[in-house]
Amino acid sequence: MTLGRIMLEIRGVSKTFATEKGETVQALAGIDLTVAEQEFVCILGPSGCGKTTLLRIIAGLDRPTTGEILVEGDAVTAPSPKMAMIFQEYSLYPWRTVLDNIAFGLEVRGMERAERYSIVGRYLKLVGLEGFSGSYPYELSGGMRQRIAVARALAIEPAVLLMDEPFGALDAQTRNLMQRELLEIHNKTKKTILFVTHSVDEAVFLADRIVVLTTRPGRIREIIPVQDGRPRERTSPEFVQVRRHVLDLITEK
Amino acid sequence: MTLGRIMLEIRGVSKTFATEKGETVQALAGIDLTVAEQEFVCILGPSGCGKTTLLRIIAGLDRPTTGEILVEGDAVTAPSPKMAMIFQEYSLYPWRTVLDNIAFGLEVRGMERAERYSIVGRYLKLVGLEGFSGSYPYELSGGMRQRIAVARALAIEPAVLLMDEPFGALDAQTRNLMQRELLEIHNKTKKTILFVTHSVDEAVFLADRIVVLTTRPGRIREIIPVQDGRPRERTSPEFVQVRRHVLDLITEK
Amino acid sequence: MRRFIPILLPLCILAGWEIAAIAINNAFFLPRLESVLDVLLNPLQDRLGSGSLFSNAILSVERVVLGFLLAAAIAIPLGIGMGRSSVLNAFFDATIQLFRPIPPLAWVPLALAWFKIGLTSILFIIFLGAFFPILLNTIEGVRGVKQTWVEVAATLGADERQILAKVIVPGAAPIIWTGLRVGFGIAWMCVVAAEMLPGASNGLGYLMIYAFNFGQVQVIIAGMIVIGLIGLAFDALFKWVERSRFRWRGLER
Amino acid sequence: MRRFIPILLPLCILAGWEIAAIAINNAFFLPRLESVLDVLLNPLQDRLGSGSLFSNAILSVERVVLGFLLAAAIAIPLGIGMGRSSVLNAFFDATIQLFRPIPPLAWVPLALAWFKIGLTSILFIIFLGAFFPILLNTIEGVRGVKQTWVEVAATLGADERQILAKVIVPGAAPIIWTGLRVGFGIAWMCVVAAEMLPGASNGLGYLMIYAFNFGQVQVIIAGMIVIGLIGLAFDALFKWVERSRFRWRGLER
Amino acid sequence: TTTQPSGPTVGLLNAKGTGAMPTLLATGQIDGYIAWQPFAEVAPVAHIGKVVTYSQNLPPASRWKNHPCCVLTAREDILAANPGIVDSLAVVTILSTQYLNTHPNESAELVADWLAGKGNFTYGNISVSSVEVLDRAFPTVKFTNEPSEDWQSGQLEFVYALRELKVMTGSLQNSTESQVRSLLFDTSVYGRAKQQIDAKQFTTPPAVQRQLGIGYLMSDHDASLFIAVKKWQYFNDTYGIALKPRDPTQSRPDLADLIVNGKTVATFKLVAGDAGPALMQLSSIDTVQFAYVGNPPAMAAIDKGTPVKILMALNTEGSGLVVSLNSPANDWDTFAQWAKDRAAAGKPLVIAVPSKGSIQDILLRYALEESNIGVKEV
Ligand SMILES: Nc1ncnc2c1ncn2[C@@H]1O[C@H](COP(=O)(O)OP(=O)(O)OP(=O)(O)O)[C@@H](O)[C@H]1O
Ligand SMILES: Nc1ncnc2c1ncn2[C@@H]1O[C@H](COP(=O)(O)OP(=O)(O)OP(=O)(O)O)[C@@H](O)[C@H]1O
Ligand SMILES: [Mg+2]
Ligand SMILES: [Mg+2]
Repeated sequence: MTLGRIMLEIRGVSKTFATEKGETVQALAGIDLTVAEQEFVCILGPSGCGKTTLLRIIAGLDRPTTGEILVEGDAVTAPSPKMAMIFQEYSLYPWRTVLDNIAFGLEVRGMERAERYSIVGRYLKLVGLEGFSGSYPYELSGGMRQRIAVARALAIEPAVLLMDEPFGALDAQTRNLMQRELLEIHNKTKKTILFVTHSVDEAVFLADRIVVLTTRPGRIREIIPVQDGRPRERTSPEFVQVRRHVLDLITEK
Repeated sequence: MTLGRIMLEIRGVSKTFATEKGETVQALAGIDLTVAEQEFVCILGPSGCGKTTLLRIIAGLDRPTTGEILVEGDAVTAPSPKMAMIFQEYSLYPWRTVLDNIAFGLEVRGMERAERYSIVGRYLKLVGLEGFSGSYPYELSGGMRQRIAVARALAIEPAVLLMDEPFGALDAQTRNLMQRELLEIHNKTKKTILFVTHSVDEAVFLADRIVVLTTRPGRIREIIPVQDGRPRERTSPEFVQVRRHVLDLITEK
Repeated sequence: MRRFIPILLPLCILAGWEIAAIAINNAFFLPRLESVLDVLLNPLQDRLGSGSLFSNAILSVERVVLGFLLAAAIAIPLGIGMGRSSVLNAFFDATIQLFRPIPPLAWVPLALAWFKIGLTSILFIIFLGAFFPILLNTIEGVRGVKQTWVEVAATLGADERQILAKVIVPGAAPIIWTGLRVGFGIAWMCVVAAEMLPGASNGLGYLMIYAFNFGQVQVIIAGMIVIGLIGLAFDALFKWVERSRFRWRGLER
Repeated sequence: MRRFIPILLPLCILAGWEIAAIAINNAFFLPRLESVLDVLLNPLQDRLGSGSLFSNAILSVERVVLGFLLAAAIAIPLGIGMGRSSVLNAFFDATIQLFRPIPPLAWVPLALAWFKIGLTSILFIIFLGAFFPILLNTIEGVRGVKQTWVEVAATLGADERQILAKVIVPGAAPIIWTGLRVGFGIAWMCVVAAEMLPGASNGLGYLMIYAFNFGQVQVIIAGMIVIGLIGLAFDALFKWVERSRFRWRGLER
Repeated sequence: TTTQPSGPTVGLLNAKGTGAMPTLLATGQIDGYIAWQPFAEVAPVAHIGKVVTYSQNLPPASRWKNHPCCVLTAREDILAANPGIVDSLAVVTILSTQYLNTHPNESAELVADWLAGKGNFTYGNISVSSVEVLDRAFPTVKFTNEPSEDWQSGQLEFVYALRELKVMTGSLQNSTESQVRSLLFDTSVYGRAKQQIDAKQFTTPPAVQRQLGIGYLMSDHDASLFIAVKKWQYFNDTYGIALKPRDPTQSRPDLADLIVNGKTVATFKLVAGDAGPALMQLSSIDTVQFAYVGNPPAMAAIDKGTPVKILMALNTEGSGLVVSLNSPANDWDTFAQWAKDRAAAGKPLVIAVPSKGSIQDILLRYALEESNIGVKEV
């Protein structure tokens, strides 16, 4: 399905951490991956296999031990405005209102208040939280918070969205709802999305391609394209078949 | 499947909380349920529907606003040695070793050290953590901790195990593993188990009967017997069929 | 009924005091309640040629506020630096640890030599009282700022200065505020020591010590009560700001 | 290289001191480093007929330890009571809040009248310094004990007394310990004020004040250094226990 | 002053100032105290004790008549650089001393205003005006300035006593009598000031620009300073030389101008201290250039090399030995007998002194030794 222009290239990335005791932990080993424009890629793997590490390296928050990352052909060495990351844990600023949380990226760019609030308004609407602009994060449910984190990331108009298990802390119903909304946003904004999860269901429901990693050090075990059109039906035979294939991949040792 | 002797009866239980602001919140409304000896019942429902509240009332930690609970025919008004509860959040005592955590219930009964350690040894083995008796909880993974919580509950030899989303904080793989182990323990110890979850998959995989609650105030929407024998195959047609039925129940509004 | 519980003990103390004062009948041991009330209820009357209770209290408050602001102005920037940079921390830490346990009172002789008589040495003593709690809390607060908050800001394009101003400082603010509250409390407690310095010829502390020379125990007790009440009022003020401005901290997550 | 950073500032201070002392050439303002070292390096030599630095330090430590233990013996049980019972809390809270801001030094006149000259009034002043931090931390620690821990114990059959001894106290222990550490620190800082009492004719505080009477500034500075070092040593001791006994607190979850 | 292991003893308690003395006596923790005025007088007015004897009546008989007490000190550098200012201040002090000797009642009232705002002291249901206290205290102090030969040799006694207490560690520790004299005194100032007064001709010294400081104690011993400031108008009108307070409404002014022949020649900050040592420290760091202090702190400071000189006396006598109301003592002899009886009964007296090495401490030690009573520090 790599039909579009190349947006992101991961070239031979590996990462070794030095722990406090002086030992080394290899988190990633030789990851190669090319992601096309507008593509939705899910990264799936067991806990501790290096998913977060990979996403952080792509975002420019960590440096790879070997290899490099290219976004639209440019090497990434520091956080870049072309990419925005949504973290696993809640990451909103609790002392800022919803409005000012979403406006953060625009504010640090020196955009004027009136202008940034009008932009923020658009994204608030996109994530369906128009009425909550004056609320504080602690007044909102987990699902609403992650929607705001998505709006905050989108507001700086990045080309790539990096999402690290954003729905991991949500309950099943909310999670399903958020998945559907994310697909809608993807459809409207045409972003390239890299989405980390360890839920097989989630990956099969969302992805154009699923990248399955091995246990630590994480390597690419297999890349599974999901041909099924959208919206997907979780009980359709196609869905169940891909799901079974991925499940088999991760349960066999 | 209510073949055995009646172990637990929930009779017309409802619960209304008074909040700090003086408002009232009705969490449960008229719950009736009878559970047989050795039965494995899963309670499924959306977040905030009162699952935890129900379990706490059964355990004798809260008093119902109306209705009553009977265990082996006796009314429950306070925590009773016939039941043990495993909590949603990690609940081990971090200042005690694994051994002394499991021994807690025996210790407060005044059992001698030698005797209680020999009993604890048995349960450590049952949950497959023989080598960890001297470890502290913070040295263990989430899955190991919940296994110890199970051993601690089992050590007092209750007739009923009450489990409140015990695997909610675990990752998918560990969760699957724990589910299989729990079934094994159920098989070996023949306990009656009430298991709260909001994962449809989990409920279908574990339960003899699934009790689906409505949104708040929680009422019983439907009780679904699962006839499928064990071990169950998550991709078998029977499994998928029950799963779809339950999913339909909770997604329709 | 319950509403009266808080005033029970104070009433008992007052009653016990009066009974004891009458029984003992020794103004040096325990002056009568009335004689203390007389001082408290005539706050504008001159005492021993040293000004009134009220004017001395105002002076003491002014001095403490000044010394406290000075301490905050140095401790907060230093604490932010030490919290962010391990080199700065290593540079200052040992020295600070050594100076911290030295009571402000012990500095009186040197304060006198170095800062001469007058406001400066009084401020120095008060400064010493407030400095360390503010510094230590600032360091702790800055270290406690979630790494995720900082990384979100980095991915959204904030530079070092913006991260400091928009993430570190507001994120650490609740803990810094606690430090300010504790620091003010200790500064306030140092006022008696500070006003013992030669050249201080007014202030609550001075008034109390001077009254001691003439055996005016009722003035001493009135002074203690005023110190207690003012301390209580400031503490309440700090707590009120804490509740209204930093409510997010308690409610977070 | 980095290892030397901590000693840089102390070295600068010492060098600056010596240069300033030579330049100013006034032992009242700043005695020469050597003269202070001479006092510190002859800790067993009698000073001004008031005993040696060492013997006075021992005396001060004994007094502080005694006053501190007394404070702990009252504050911990009271704090547990107040933390557990809202009635007890309401009964004591207002009074404690009023007494808390009154500096120990301000109690000197009353201490003298009530507890007579001698050890008792010295202990009273030290007691006042240690009491409030221990009390407030105990209350906080007890309130912070996870409700789940208590409920687990209840379901496992523990009675009120056992819950107190086996859950509340060990669960609150780390915070109580912090209170003890802070309380000891303040008690130690009160030793100068306490030993200013008439009738105290030894102890570090006395030695310093006495030295002040005769312009022996080098003895005062030596005393301050000894106070700082002893304070540091006790703080380190408390922290060491904290790290070894209450390690679980930092690592929990 | 040496402790006698056998024989009767009295316990001396270091009360660290006078503050605690009334409380200690009123709560039965001490049997008496010796203190400077007006604090000796607090006991009788509060009905907690009586004065058995004033310091000049302590044994050996007539030895302590006119015993030295508070002195005026000046830094050597100001003596060298602005001798005229020093002379003028000495003139003001001497004139003021003369005034308070001739107007004792008015002076007592002014001092009461300075020390206590003329306010009342309240002890239970007794309420006494501070004026009354000062009226009682005033006659027990002798105000005199002359640094006479007698007075100087009296001072030397204190040097020896301080040596015995082992608190002399510097230049006064081993020096000869003449060395001690030249280290301690500069009596020429008194001579010049007296000349001006006798000639009724007051020299206007060159003005000093920087603000100077005078340290003093809260005691009627330093009344000459208080009277000089409070009665500045009188001195200015009569002699053309005065210390004019900046704010005359203050009961305790803290800033005053020295005016000579209508010209302001210096401005002084007036710094009150609880005790002499802090004032001498302030002298040593040049924060105050003049100090009205007791002689032991001045001596201890000079011993440590502080560049100050004692210029003249401010008062002699003026301390009192106070005992509890139920004591059988009425004078020194009955006091000594009481001390012996109590020692024999195994309950030796405890007497509080303002601090070890203070005038009062030294006087009491000598007196007890004279009566064959040992001392024990408690
Ligand atoms: N800063 C670090 N220092 C040392 N080791 C690290 C560091 N960060 C991560 N690791 C280790 O690298 C491995 C991969 O961690 P990572 O967080 O990327 O896993 P993950 O796949 O995101 O896991 P999860 O699904 O639990 O979030 C783990 O073993 C982890 O302990
Ligand atoms: N002590 C309480 N006081 C007031 N309201 C309460 C109290 N405990 C629970 N509630 C309310 O009762 C309702 C049911 O809560 P409960 O915790 O039983 O839900 P749950 O089904 O366990 O949810 P989850 O799946 O999120 O654990 C919620 O709305 C909750 O806010
Ligand atoms: Mg991760
Ligand atoms: Mg729940």
